[in-house]
Amino acid sequence: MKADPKGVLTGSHFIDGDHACAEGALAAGCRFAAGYPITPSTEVVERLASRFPTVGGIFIQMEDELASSIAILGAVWGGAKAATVTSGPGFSLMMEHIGLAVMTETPCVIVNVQRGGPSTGLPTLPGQADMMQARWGSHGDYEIIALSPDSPQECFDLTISAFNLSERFRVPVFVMMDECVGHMIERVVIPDPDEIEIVPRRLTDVPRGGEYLPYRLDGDLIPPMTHAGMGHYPHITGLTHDERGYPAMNAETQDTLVRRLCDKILKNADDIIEIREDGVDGADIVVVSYGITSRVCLPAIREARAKGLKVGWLRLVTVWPFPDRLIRELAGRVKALVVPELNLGQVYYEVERCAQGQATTHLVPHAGGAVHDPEDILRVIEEAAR
Amino acid sequence: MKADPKGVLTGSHFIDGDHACAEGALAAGCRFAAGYPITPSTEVVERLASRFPTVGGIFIQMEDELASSIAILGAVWGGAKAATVTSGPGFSLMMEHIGLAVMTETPCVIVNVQRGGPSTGLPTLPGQADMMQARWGSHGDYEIIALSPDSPQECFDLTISAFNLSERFRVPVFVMMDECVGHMIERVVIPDPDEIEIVPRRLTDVPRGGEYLPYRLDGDLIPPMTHAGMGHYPHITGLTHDERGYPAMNAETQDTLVRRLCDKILKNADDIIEIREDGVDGADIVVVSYGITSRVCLPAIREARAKGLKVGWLRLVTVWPFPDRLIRELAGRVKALVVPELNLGQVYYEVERCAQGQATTHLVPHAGGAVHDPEDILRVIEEAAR
Amino acid sequence: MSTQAPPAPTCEVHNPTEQWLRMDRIPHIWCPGCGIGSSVNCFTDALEKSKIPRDNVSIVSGIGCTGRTAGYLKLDSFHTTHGRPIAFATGLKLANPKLKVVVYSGDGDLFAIGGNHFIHAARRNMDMTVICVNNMTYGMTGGQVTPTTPLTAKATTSPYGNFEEPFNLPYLAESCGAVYVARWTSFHVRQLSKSIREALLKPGFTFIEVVAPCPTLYARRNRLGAGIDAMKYYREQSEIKNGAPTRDVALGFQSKIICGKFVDTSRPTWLEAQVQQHRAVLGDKFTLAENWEGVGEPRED
Amino acid sequence: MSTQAPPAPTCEVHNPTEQWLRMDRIPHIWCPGCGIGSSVNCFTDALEKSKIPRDNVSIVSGIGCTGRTAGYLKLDSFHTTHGRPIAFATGLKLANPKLKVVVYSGDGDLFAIGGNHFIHAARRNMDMTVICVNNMTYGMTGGQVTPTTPLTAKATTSPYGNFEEPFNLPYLAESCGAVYVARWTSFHVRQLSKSIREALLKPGFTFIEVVAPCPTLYARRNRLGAGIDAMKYYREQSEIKNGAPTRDVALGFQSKIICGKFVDTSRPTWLEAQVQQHRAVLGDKFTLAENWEGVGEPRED
Amino acid sequence: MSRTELRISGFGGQGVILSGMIIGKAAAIFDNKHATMIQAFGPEARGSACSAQLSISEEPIRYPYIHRPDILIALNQDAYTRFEPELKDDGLLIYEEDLVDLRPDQRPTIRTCGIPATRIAEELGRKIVLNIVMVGFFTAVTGLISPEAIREAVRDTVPAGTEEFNLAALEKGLRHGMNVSANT
Amino acid sequence: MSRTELRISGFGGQGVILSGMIIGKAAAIFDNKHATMIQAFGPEARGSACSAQLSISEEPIRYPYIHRPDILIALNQDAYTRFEPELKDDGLLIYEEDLVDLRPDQRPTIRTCGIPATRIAEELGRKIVLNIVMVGFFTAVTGLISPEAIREAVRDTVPAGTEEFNLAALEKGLRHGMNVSANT
Amino acid sequence: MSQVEKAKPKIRGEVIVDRERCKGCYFCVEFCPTDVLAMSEDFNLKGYHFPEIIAADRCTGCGLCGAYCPDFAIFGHRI
Amino acid sequence: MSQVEKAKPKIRGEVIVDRERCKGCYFCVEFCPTDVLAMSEDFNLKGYHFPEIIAADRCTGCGLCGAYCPDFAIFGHRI
Ligand SMILES: Cc1ncc(C[n+]2csc(CCOP(=O)(O)OP(=O)(O)O)c2C)c(N)n1
Ligand SMILES: Cc1ncc(C[n+]2csc(CCOP(=O)(O)OP(=O)(O)O)c2C)c(N)n1
Ligand code: SF4
Ligand code: SF4
Ligand code: SF4
Ligand code: SF4
Ligand code: SF4
Ligand code: SF4
Ligand SMILES: [Mg+2]
Ligand SMILES: [Mg+2]
Repeated sequence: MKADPKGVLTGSHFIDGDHACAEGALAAGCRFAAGYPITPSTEVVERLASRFPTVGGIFIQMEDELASSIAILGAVWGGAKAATVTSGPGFSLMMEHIGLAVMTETPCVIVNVQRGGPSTGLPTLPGQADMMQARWGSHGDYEIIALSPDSPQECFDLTISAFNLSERFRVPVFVMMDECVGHMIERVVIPDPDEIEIVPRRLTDVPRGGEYLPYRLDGDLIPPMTHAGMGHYPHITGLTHDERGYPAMNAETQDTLVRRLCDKILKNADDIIEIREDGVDGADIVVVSYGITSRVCLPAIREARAKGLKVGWLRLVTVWPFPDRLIRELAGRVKALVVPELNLGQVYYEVERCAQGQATTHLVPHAGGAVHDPEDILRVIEEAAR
Repeated sequence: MKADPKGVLTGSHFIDGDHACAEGALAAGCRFAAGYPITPSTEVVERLASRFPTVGGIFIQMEDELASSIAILGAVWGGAKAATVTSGPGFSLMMEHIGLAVMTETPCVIVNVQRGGPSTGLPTLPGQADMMQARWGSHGDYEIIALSPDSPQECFDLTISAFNLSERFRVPVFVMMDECVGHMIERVVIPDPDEIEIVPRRLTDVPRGGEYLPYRLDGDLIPPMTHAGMGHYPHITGLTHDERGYPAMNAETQDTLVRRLCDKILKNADDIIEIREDGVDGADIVVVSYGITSRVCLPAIREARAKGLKVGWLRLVTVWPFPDRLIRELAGRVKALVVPELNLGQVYYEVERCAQGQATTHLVPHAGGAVHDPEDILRVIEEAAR
Repeated sequence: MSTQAPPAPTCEVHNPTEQWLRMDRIPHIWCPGCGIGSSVNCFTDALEKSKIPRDNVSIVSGIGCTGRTAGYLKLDSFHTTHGRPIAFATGLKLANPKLKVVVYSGDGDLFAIGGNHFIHAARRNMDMTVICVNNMTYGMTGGQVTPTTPLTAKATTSPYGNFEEPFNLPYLAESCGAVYVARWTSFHVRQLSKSIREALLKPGFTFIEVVAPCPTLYARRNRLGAGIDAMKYYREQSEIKNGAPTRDVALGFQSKIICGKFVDTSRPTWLEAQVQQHRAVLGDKFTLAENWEGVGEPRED
Repeated sequence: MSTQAPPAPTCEVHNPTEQWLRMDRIPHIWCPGCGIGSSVNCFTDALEKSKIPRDNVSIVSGIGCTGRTAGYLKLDSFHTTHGRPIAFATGLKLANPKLKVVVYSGDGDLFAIGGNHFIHAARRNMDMTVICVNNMTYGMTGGQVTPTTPLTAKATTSPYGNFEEPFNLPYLAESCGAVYVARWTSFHVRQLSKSIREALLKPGFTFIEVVAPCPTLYARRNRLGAGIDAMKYYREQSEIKNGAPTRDVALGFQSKIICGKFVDTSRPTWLEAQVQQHRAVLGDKFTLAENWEGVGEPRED
Repeated sequence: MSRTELRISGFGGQGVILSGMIIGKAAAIFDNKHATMIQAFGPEARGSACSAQLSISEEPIRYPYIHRPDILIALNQDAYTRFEPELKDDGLLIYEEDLVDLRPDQRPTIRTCGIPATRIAEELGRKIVLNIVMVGFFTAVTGLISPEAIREAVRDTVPAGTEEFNLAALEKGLRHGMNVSANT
Repeated sequence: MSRTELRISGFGGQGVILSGMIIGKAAAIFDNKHATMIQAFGPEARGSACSAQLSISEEPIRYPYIHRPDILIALNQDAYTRFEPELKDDGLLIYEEDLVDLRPDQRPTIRTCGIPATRIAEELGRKIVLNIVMVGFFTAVTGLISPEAIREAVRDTVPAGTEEFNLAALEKGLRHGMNVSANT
Repeated sequence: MSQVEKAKPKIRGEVIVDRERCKGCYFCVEFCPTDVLAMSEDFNLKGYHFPEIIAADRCTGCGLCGAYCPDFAIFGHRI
Repeated sequence: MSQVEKAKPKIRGEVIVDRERCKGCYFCVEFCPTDVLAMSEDFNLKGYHFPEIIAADRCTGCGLCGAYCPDFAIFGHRI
């Protein structure tokens, strides 16, 4: 499906990542957003608040992030594509509803513009320390999708991808920005609507009043949806439920349900995962990075190459599901993996895990509040090369 | 320091893990608890509500878990030892305040009696799928301590340990129970008060009105505390702060602060970590487990041994900080590590990471709602042996 | 122990509630004499009489015994998280203004953990009907104290008697701006049904408190007998005072229960106000979503 | 651009507020003409006059411009999370009943995200004084709409004018059971100081709303001029009506501001009620914590 | 084998959990054995079926679950139907005589002892002590627990003020059990 | 080198970010170059020092930070003091003549161009366009951006209704810059 | 409402009990305005007493029993 | 309060300005009841106008200027 022209601001814009993200949502067909202001993400909802009334969308500033994160789920069941936007402290408040979205298979997009944490931390300064939280922050077992843009253009593009993936897999998708990318201003090219591919909601074809089972599979691991008002009377619950959607509290139903919820992501991982690379083939050392850090590490790689080291650059556009297989294979081919991130080790642990001792792994930690000095990354590359 | 006899119900009791946990808190000197009912943890607060008025303690049922989890922090700064108790959905709501407790270095205990998730899931049935959440559920970088009892007796003992560790390291400590252990009834022996070792709060010796810097170190990585009313006028904030406790929003202060907060746990990991083992020396295969699963795996190990396999049993009493070094060394000595847990892979990932490919690692997953059939564990042990 | 199993009634007539129920989930989990079931009869009766097409009605519950209501009704039904049904309902309503959204939940759900959403939705005059079954306890989790437990009543977490002043729910609702506020007990089935019907048909935030027995936990712990004893108490101790000032209708332990319709007023709903404001300021640039036709047009009431 | 730097005043007399401030943190971050600073003068003056020893006073703030207050006061001071200062204060107070606990925070913090804690603490008559600097916007995050933004006022997230009815804070506080409720503007420095003093000295949940300018965001976006223009508006458009029914004191955009002490009543605080109930039921088994002496004894007020 | 595994089952309100609790306490606290009890909660812990697993052993109990109990105490038909099949072939079935009809093809290797516990309790004037009667009966017919221990356990467990009454119920059960034992 | 790095600094209210925005937009949108701007927010983004980093390049810009700018636009003394040292030795310093006093030992290798932007703006009747004057001046003295592009960028950026006024300010700055260029 | 239109001297009704669904709460018996019902001595399969119709002719079909019944086990209607 | 006791015909006060702390909000000038203050034409180092004392003898030391000043930059007291 092509994008609805109403929401698409075709043209070249010199805007920051937050604004680009809002435009991405609009282009993706998002027509409902509930949010609660928090630096450095507020510009996203501010832009939506000002743009929505002109395209038939609704922004509501809810009383808090708990409310925002469940209001969007309500809106989705009401028929909208919906998103909420926040930053660390607000993200922490959304954890319960991430679980609800997973359990009820409610497609939605949650944007987290990461700042320095923990707690109130560094409200206006960057961090990348909510990456594991995106994966593990809600109770129970589940899988989600998380994308990490490294430019305003990607804030636009990946927000569209996020909506598309959420619709395809009926799962909450996180756009894990960081303050740098959120506040960085660059040219963002918004294509014509008919160049923007949109995944429409996959609705059941059971007619009004027909016998619709909300969680009956239909070919793949993802059941088709319905909306309130379509005459299907689904029951939607966060309790463990059977294919009728009815609570069925026993280990068997749990096993069927929770495994499917994970499998629909894990078994489609290859299809979901996007990476970018440069010079990875034949490299001895690969720098694995994401978000702003994938740009910050470039001078270090350039320098290292200039010094004769064979250094590859691998960027995780998709951080979750983690590219286990890819990193495992890569570790078998290289000497070392270097992971700079604006945290004291998060995605690094995944790299370490997948490397399985085949390659050495090297974290270049940073507590946040700024970006790495490329020198620090260079130093670790050189160490790793030794 | 010895336990205050007022709270210690010396003697043998036939009680469940929830009740034992409450008695552990009382014995540890906890005199304030804020909670919000949730199955299967409610018995803990119910017992506290009934016991506290007789020992000069206060229980307050707050309006929600957000409130409970910060009310205890207030109580700690008011001079009390304090705890809150919850289960999955409530735990998800506490994430923001875990970050605040870490950042302000407020000693406190949070009990999570794990049920089946995600979302409302299986309210009355067991799970162990909040383990990673305990480690990563709040935004930003931090380290905490998490203990995992496997019997009512340990619910008592480890709750005392939790309070003691929280005071030693000024960090929130989690008692990660599971529904099985919480509702299992066994003999719990509560010793005489003078056999119970209690770590008192380490308060500053700066006199009233003297110049007290809330985060000035004093020999180790853990600054001495003060309480409201002691005439020190500390400023306590969740913002990145300097040793005066004043907000200082820059990367340098962030680095100093956040690294110390992590280091005080990581550098003392050997001191903190407790494990139990049986037959690990000389084993080919070691089953790594925690909580109820460490008891459920026993028939499988017995059977495997009967079949001539050299199988060791390793139980993580402390799950966080994770015993990296121990598992790494172990992986160097054995053929395989088998990890049964009531989730689809959480602590397993840590084992896989630390094994570094030296030993094979095998997850025995279970979606929760019941415990493993020991046969399933046996099967994986046998597979691993091949 | 039991007589021979009697034949199921064979007649063609059916319990009028049944058509609104997911009969494949009956019998429900509620205890003997629990008041929730009675309130459901009133609700379905009101729905019936309101003539609102079934397909346009959504029911949203939180977690609790009352929260299970959504799961028994053959409507688009959502069983959300504890305390958050109003916030979910807000999104649902705004995404599809044609829906009549009903929030059906317990006192703990709506007023302990969910209190903030209640007061904000009332303030916003968010278009929904909130029905609170107030059994003065947390039923689902085993009888803890709630923000509506009367003073001195016992609960598992107030084992020596509650000493916290409860909310006066109608007063709270009115002070936040609810346009319709009523209280009935589960004894007042006719009045309750009528009130629910009025609320369903009224735009804006409408609130009905249903005082109802929880014999298993609240009543047992307070030695108040079975459900029927609660019902007799309601019969004897209720006083209907339509239009009573809400500040005067607080409830005490086994005290008189003032029932009635207390507030019935009118102001623009959130959606109406939004459309009006945006249309006024943006003029032609303002775009109405496809499914909002008529929203923000003048209405008579 | 500037005249020669003048010598710092050398006299011995000091600004009376200074002794209550962490002077090593002054100048503060508040903008020129921001009303928060004026309210701080009133607070410190009230503290001084209340004669409560400094060591017994704790101040708890949430996150926001107003939330920075705790950090500037030389008191035991806690800067918590957004919306939660009242819940933190509850624990603080209960762990050490000797403390006078003051919550000082903004309208967004206390009534958007923090609304639930407010209504519950008021209901419980939890012993604390809550001072809300109501600048009708989220200052710290750049001027978004709040639950107190008047209708039609512009904010970054209501760019075409606010269409959500705001809370009437005194009415809300009263309906939940606050024992002392007053509203002043930052123009009413004398009355505000007196009110704060009364509130500090009164057991139970006491609430003071301080309407104050945010020239940088709220006023600028609404073209209302500088701080001084807001102050003149307060001077001209305020009407003092002590004892006014709280339901009648709602605020509109640049409308008349009803100020005064609206509620001044008395009932047992949470701690008192707890001690009384437990003592009555448990008798000798009831144990008072060491630091609660006197709590629950009859008091005169 | 030093471990005895026991399932107690009935419907909510019959005091299933409490009876397990008392037996377990008698063993673990007053007879100095080891005992582990697992409570099975229905989704809502009210009304419906209710069951407890209890292991009693001379040694510490590590694996706490039971799959093939040595003893089944069935307080209603449902419990019998559901759990009798898992009872060991040489197991013992103790049942509420008035509420359980044994199947005609009941495995003959299984020893069965019925007691009209509800009726006895009603005769005593309070139906709710049927579980205590049953506990007494169990004590007598199994000999697993000493009568002194079970008396202590009852005294220690029931609400203050009801001790004597409950002990009377216990004695009824014990006596009934002695007779049955004698009879078998 | 195809990349030019630029720091703009002053205090909040001088329109630092907006001027960076306009220059960047002129380059990226209307001159078809690449431009990346990084905004540095103070803790509270109000009042205090304010600064932007802007890179303009013929190639796509990957590493977005600047350490040794080619050009510094200093709108107040503080900005000059803080950022002049990091300016490249052959860099260009553009400054608000009335608000910045150059140090007597100002590095001679650095080209300096001052403009009384505030005064010019005040003469135009609105002090707040000082940043637009400065942008015009910058355009003229650096030649980095075409005058057409900068005009488009101003038109596209300033609030509707204020275009003409801002363009007038821009021209003032441009003209002032031409003269200076001519003079140097 | 149509039933009311024909102003019959005595309104007749019918009450139908699904005794297996009944949980014996007694509401219908207590609140039937014309005392049509009484609690049976017998139990249903779940072990609850259930209402018996002791005076069918007194039933006005007012529907109150059904409105009260929390278990959807009884209802009355006009005939 | 001691100052009030000596019922002097004219209450005298002193006002002290810390001009570098001032942010030029004008509150003190506007609300001084006896018009002791006026905004200076000059700027302080931060670039703000600050209050000048134009009629020290009119100061009653009422303290209002200090009570208003959001920047703790002025205060008046009785002498
Ligand atoms: C976040 C969270 N906290 C706590 C719970 C546990 N819980 C489930 S229902 C309930 C109380 C229900 O009380 P109420 O709303 O009054 O409903 P009732 O059962 O009385 O009808 C609680 C505390 C939960 N599910 N989620
Ligand atoms: C959980 C969370 N959500 C959002 C924020 C962002 N935030 C910080 S202050 C603030 C609003 C402050 O407004 P108010 O309380 O009115 O204080 P003011 O700044 O106006 O004095 C917000 C939304 C946060 N820090 N934490
Ligand atoms: S526990 Fe109470 S509220 Fe819940 S179903 Fe039973 S009687 Fe009703
Ligand atoms: S932004 Fe507003 S509230 Fe915040 S300091 Fe500035 S004027 Fe005050
Ligand atoms: S009201 Fe219903 S459940 Fe109650 S006794 Fe009558 S038929 Fe049975
Ligand atoms: S329909 Fe009315 S009259 Fe007939 S049995 Fe029911 S309550 Fe009684
Ligand atoms: S009130 Fe204070 S900040 Fe304002 S002008 Fe006067 S001295 Fe300056
Ligand atoms: S103390 Fe009073 S009279 Fe003196 S300058 Fe200040 S406001 Fe004016
Ligand atoms: Mg309830
Ligand atoms: Mg505010």
